[in-house]
Amino acid sequence: MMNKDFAGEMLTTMIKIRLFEEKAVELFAAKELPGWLHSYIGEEAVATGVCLALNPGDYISSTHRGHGHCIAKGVSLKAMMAELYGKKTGYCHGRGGSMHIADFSKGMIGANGIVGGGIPVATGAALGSKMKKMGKVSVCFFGDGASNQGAFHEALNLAAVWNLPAVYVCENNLFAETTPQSEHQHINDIAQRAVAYGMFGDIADGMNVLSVYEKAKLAADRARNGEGPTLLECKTYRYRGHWEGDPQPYRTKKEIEEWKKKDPIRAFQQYVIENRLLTESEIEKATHDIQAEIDEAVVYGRKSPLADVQEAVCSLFV
Amino acid sequence: MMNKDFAGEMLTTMIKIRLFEEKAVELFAAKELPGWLHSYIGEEAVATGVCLALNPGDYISSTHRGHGHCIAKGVSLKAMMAELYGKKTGYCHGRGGSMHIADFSKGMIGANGIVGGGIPVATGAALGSKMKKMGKVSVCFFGDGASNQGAFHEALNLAAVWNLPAVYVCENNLFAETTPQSEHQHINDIAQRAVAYGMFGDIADGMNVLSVYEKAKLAADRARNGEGPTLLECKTYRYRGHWEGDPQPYRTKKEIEEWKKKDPIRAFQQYVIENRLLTESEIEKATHDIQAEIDEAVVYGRKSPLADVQEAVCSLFV
Amino acid sequence: MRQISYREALHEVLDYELQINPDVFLLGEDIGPLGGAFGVTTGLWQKYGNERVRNTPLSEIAIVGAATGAASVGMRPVAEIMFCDFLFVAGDQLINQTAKMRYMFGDQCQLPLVIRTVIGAGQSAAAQHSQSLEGLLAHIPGFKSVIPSTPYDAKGLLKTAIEDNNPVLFYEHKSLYNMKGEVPEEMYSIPFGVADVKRKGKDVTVIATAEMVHKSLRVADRLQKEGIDVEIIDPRTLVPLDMDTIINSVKKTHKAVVVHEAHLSYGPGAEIVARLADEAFDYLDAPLKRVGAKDVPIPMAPHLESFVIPQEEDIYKAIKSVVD
Amino acid sequence: MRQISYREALHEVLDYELQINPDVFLLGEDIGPLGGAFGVTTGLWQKYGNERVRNTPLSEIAIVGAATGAASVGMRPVAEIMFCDFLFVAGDQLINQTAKMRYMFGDQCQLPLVIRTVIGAGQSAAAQHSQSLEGLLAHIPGFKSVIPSTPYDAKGLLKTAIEDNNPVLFYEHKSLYNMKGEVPEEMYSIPFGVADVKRKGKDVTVIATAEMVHKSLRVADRLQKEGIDVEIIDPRTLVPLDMDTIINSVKKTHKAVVVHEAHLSYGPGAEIVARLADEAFDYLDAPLKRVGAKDVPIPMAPHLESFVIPQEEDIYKAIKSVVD
Ligand SMILES: Cc1ncc(C[n+]2csc(CCOP(=O)(O)OP(=O)(O)O)c2C)c(N)n1
Ligand SMILES: Cc1ncc(C[n+]2csc(CCOP(=O)(O)OP(=O)(O)O)c2C)c(N)n1
Ligand SMILES: [Mg+2]
Ligand SMILES: [Mg+2]
Repeated sequence: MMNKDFAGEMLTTMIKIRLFEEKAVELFAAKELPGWLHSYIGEEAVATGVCLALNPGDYISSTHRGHGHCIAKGVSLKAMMAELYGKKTGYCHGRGGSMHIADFSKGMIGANGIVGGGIPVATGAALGSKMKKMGKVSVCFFGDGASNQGAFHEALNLAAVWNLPAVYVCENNLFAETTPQSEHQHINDIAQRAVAYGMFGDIADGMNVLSVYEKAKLAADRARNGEGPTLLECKTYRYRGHWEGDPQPYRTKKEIEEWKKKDPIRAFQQYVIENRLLTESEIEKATHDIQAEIDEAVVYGRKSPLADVQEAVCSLFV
Repeated sequence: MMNKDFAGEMLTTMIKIRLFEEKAVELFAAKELPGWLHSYIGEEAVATGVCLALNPGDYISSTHRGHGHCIAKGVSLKAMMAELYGKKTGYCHGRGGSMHIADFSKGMIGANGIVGGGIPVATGAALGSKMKKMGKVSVCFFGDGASNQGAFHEALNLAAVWNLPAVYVCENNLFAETTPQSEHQHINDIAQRAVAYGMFGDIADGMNVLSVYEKAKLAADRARNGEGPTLLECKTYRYRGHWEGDPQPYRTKKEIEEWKKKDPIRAFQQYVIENRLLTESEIEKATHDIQAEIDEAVVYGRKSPLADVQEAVCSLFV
Repeated sequence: MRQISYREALHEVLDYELQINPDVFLLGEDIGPLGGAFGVTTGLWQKYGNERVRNTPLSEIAIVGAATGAASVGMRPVAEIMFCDFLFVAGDQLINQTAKMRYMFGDQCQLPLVIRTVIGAGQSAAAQHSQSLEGLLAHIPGFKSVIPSTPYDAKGLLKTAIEDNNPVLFYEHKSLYNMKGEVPEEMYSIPFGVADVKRKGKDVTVIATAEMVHKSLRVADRLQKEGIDVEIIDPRTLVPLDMDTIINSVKKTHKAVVVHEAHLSYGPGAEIVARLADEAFDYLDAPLKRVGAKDVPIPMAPHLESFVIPQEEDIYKAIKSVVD
Repeated sequence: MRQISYREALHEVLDYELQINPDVFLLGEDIGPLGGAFGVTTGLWQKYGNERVRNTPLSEIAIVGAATGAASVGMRPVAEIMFCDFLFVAGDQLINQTAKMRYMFGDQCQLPLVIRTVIGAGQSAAAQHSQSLEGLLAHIPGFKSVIPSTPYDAKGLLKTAIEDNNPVLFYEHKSLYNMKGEVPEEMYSIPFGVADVKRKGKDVTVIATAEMVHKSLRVADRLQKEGIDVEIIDPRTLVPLDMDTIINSVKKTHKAVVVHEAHLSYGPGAEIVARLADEAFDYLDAPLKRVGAKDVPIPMAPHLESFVIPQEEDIYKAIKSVVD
């Protein structure tokens, strides 16, 4: 499975997410970006491993922490950045912002400000795909906290009993906002919840892009072959606060540093070098290109015009 | 555990439920009772086995199919029947009817017209009991269909992580209205859902009152001792339609007849006679007394006055 | 013209749409072999099978979510929520997903979905099965809200609802299912936002919805004998709301009474009155009156239920109070 | 008198009640170590511990259900729903359980519970975190609804809410948390159903809630310079609603404008206007006006958000339109 191109795509996708997020954090701190920001830094292997296991037309739905999913699904950095700036050229013409990016042309059917809210909707997309015989898989990203929502339960039950081509990717980063997993559920492995639906459950190391890819590929193949949905838990960690500005009274610096040792990008970089898939200078070049693309996206976002207010109040219905 | 008195209580409770329900069905068919009716006939062992495992002050919450739970918890047949008639002397002064009987003085904190709706509320009663150190267990009855509601999921998760003194009794009668279990969930044993919450799960034969009692006692003891909640599935069957008037296109007469062979009352009656706990004539006498009590309740319901309309619109708030 | 029931009128549209449009499908609890709690889908599962007429688990969140997601990728689902009382089991899906998805994502998708549900009291079904909650989601931008009162309207409005590319909430009154009326055999669409004058009159305008249209019509007959000529307008859709027809009527009658079965306070009638009090102020000769359910949960006992739900006498009194 | 913020005013009441009443406890998402998304419970978890200040799982249904059940057996929970936008995740619990339990079961229990939640836009938080949904549940009999606009009111009303034996919805506006005002050190209760005249005036009555009270006050200052004397009334509770104070004002001014941040159509303001159009009809000299958010989901971009949410200019124009 692992060849040079594919390894390169994996690595650059993760780097792209990391650098995009670092830039977003910086712009947000400089008060250039309105609204709120939930950084995906630390969790890059999950979005990357999953999305690279998909076909271009497959659907994904995302969360408040959604930039990584979008980028891994190949959406335009420019239109994303413009959306963060609230501009007309953004994906949602400035109506959505960071928590509500969507690119239907890429199968990215929407991030979500409601925790767990996207799970039933993604399930509906899987149903649509099945009924229209589109052969598309629908992947739904959500967190450990979201797995305690009623919407999670009803959607997974439906997907299982209707045998829908869906993959439920739980990004277990051990916290729901400030609440540690041990305080919000009496289990360790969320994948076990699959049992409740007669669904296939699996666990990936969310700090290891190859582990995520492998499990996601299995799940997507199962879904595509009519073998039913999967609940795939990816164990991961977010490095920054829940939102930019989070005082983080709920964990120690030490805990964060421990997790950083497992950094998914550093680990995979080492792997590709050791396995002679890429050279350091190739990686440097790629990183440089990504940085340039991001900088360009920032300029685009900054310079883009604002959406027209009249238009914004006149387009409620088609 | 089994002595004469207790066996008698078990049997008479089941008979009381059966006869009450048969009378209610008859009155409903004669258009004496307003509203709707969901008969509990066939499932008597569940309510009986569970409620007899409880202390008098313990809480129960119930469903649209709630008469059996009420009777097993020892509420007044008169006030129940008066409520079915919609009278002032009914438990809810005629406001609730069949689907909304409650008797807080007996710990019966309410039947419910919303499937699954009572589960979080019963969980709250368990929380109240724990916080007030009342030593009371809170039992929540609900069906197989209800186990697909988001409310089920959120409540059980909360109970598990907060270690609440709750017992969740799932009456799996194989149908949610007209939908067979196999079409509404991809599992056979709902008790397996306990895994999703790190909760204790158990299964009882819902046609066998001793099996139910034993498992319920275990669960109630665990709850009372601070060992946490239990999801107890009782496999059972309803003999009549989902509601009185149900054309039942979803099952065969033969299937019903098969289940009737396992009738919980007949089976237990045989057991007590074989074990010389009760004689046939004692049972006959008890049955006779119950019938008299029910007939008295009917007269009471019939003769009771209607609630005052002005009062009914003036008591929204305390 | 042939007479069919409100139930049959709805059924005809569902049958037709399932036949002509492979993207249309139905989903809901017990809509399969049973044909739904009120029989609207009777026979459709037998005719179109499991895939097109989908019995769902007892999961309103999943029903609304599945319909929304499927619509967003090109299907045209028609979901049934057995009683409007259960809509808010899926409250978040409706308010934060279905209503907002298209707009919030910058018009990237269409959302052609219909949610049929049942309103109304009258069956002693008590507090959790008797509500008229059509006013709540009318406040949430992103839904069209339809509330037919006759078999004819039911058919034409449901046709339009299924053709619409936006989420439509379709409220059917349980007491109307057996009501018969003239309905053409052929298919026709009734545009949204066009009120219907159910009775012409010159003395007072009554704006009524669902079953209250019929109660009001009977009251109007009674009042006619007293020499009071009542005009009755059925808005048919709450969103969009045809204020023009209502205001034109009030320009003539100078008096208005709004009647609905929803609870009075903060109910949908308040919006109609508020718009009249603004846009037709200069034409008003009398206080604007509302008739709605009393502000308590609907009780089960028939005499209590009737007392809480608007009766002809309540409508009569309200009209009399403005014409006297 | 000392000045403290709206946030601190609320915090004082929670602290006090936790101290004096062992039945009072708090539950909600992230109300523990963090002190809640808006810091209202800061320090209380540290002071009262895990049992009395309960961080919940991310489960609004469970939060509302647990609060309801605990209240029904004698506790006095104060639940926090982080944003009012999430209320309808627990929509069924609220509408069919909490609101109905006491009445439907024939007054067998009391239900002393408070649900605190957050309304309002202004932070570019987009469609799912910026709504003002206080109108929806005001339509459901069984809730009292409180919507304080000042630190003083926040304290007195929250005290009353916790003392009440019925379910109370308590809507806090996110833009007001940092607002300072005079607040007595001692505890006091402000009765529900008593509106407050925030500004005396004789030319026009403005009925406003939450942040709109402050925007209206600024507009009134501006209009004063133009010789227009605005009276501003804050109902403070939507249920019960103090129409007497509002009507008395309108008897004097003969004109009224209702202002809220909730969406205009089918919003809470319609009820106030509808009651005026009935009960104060004879005193009215001008159309009744409403100002509310435009009927689209709240957009994220600041300029779009401001355009959708009522601004001082909108209030100014509405008032001018009735006084000119
Ligand atoms: C229904 C709902 N409840 C609460 C919130 C507030 N909230 C936003 S993110 C979050 C925590 C989410 O935790 P998790 O699902 O684990 O995702 P993570 O942030 O860790 O990626 C909370 C409580 C929300 N947005 N929606
Ligand atoms: C939230 C909700 N959805 C749907 C219904 C309609 N309904 C009433 S009972 C029922 C089936 C319940 O099935 P189950 O939980 O298995 O209980 P059973 O009737 O078999 O005892 C349904 C769908 C309801 N009352 N509430
Ligand atoms: Mg998390
Ligand atoms: Mg069942």
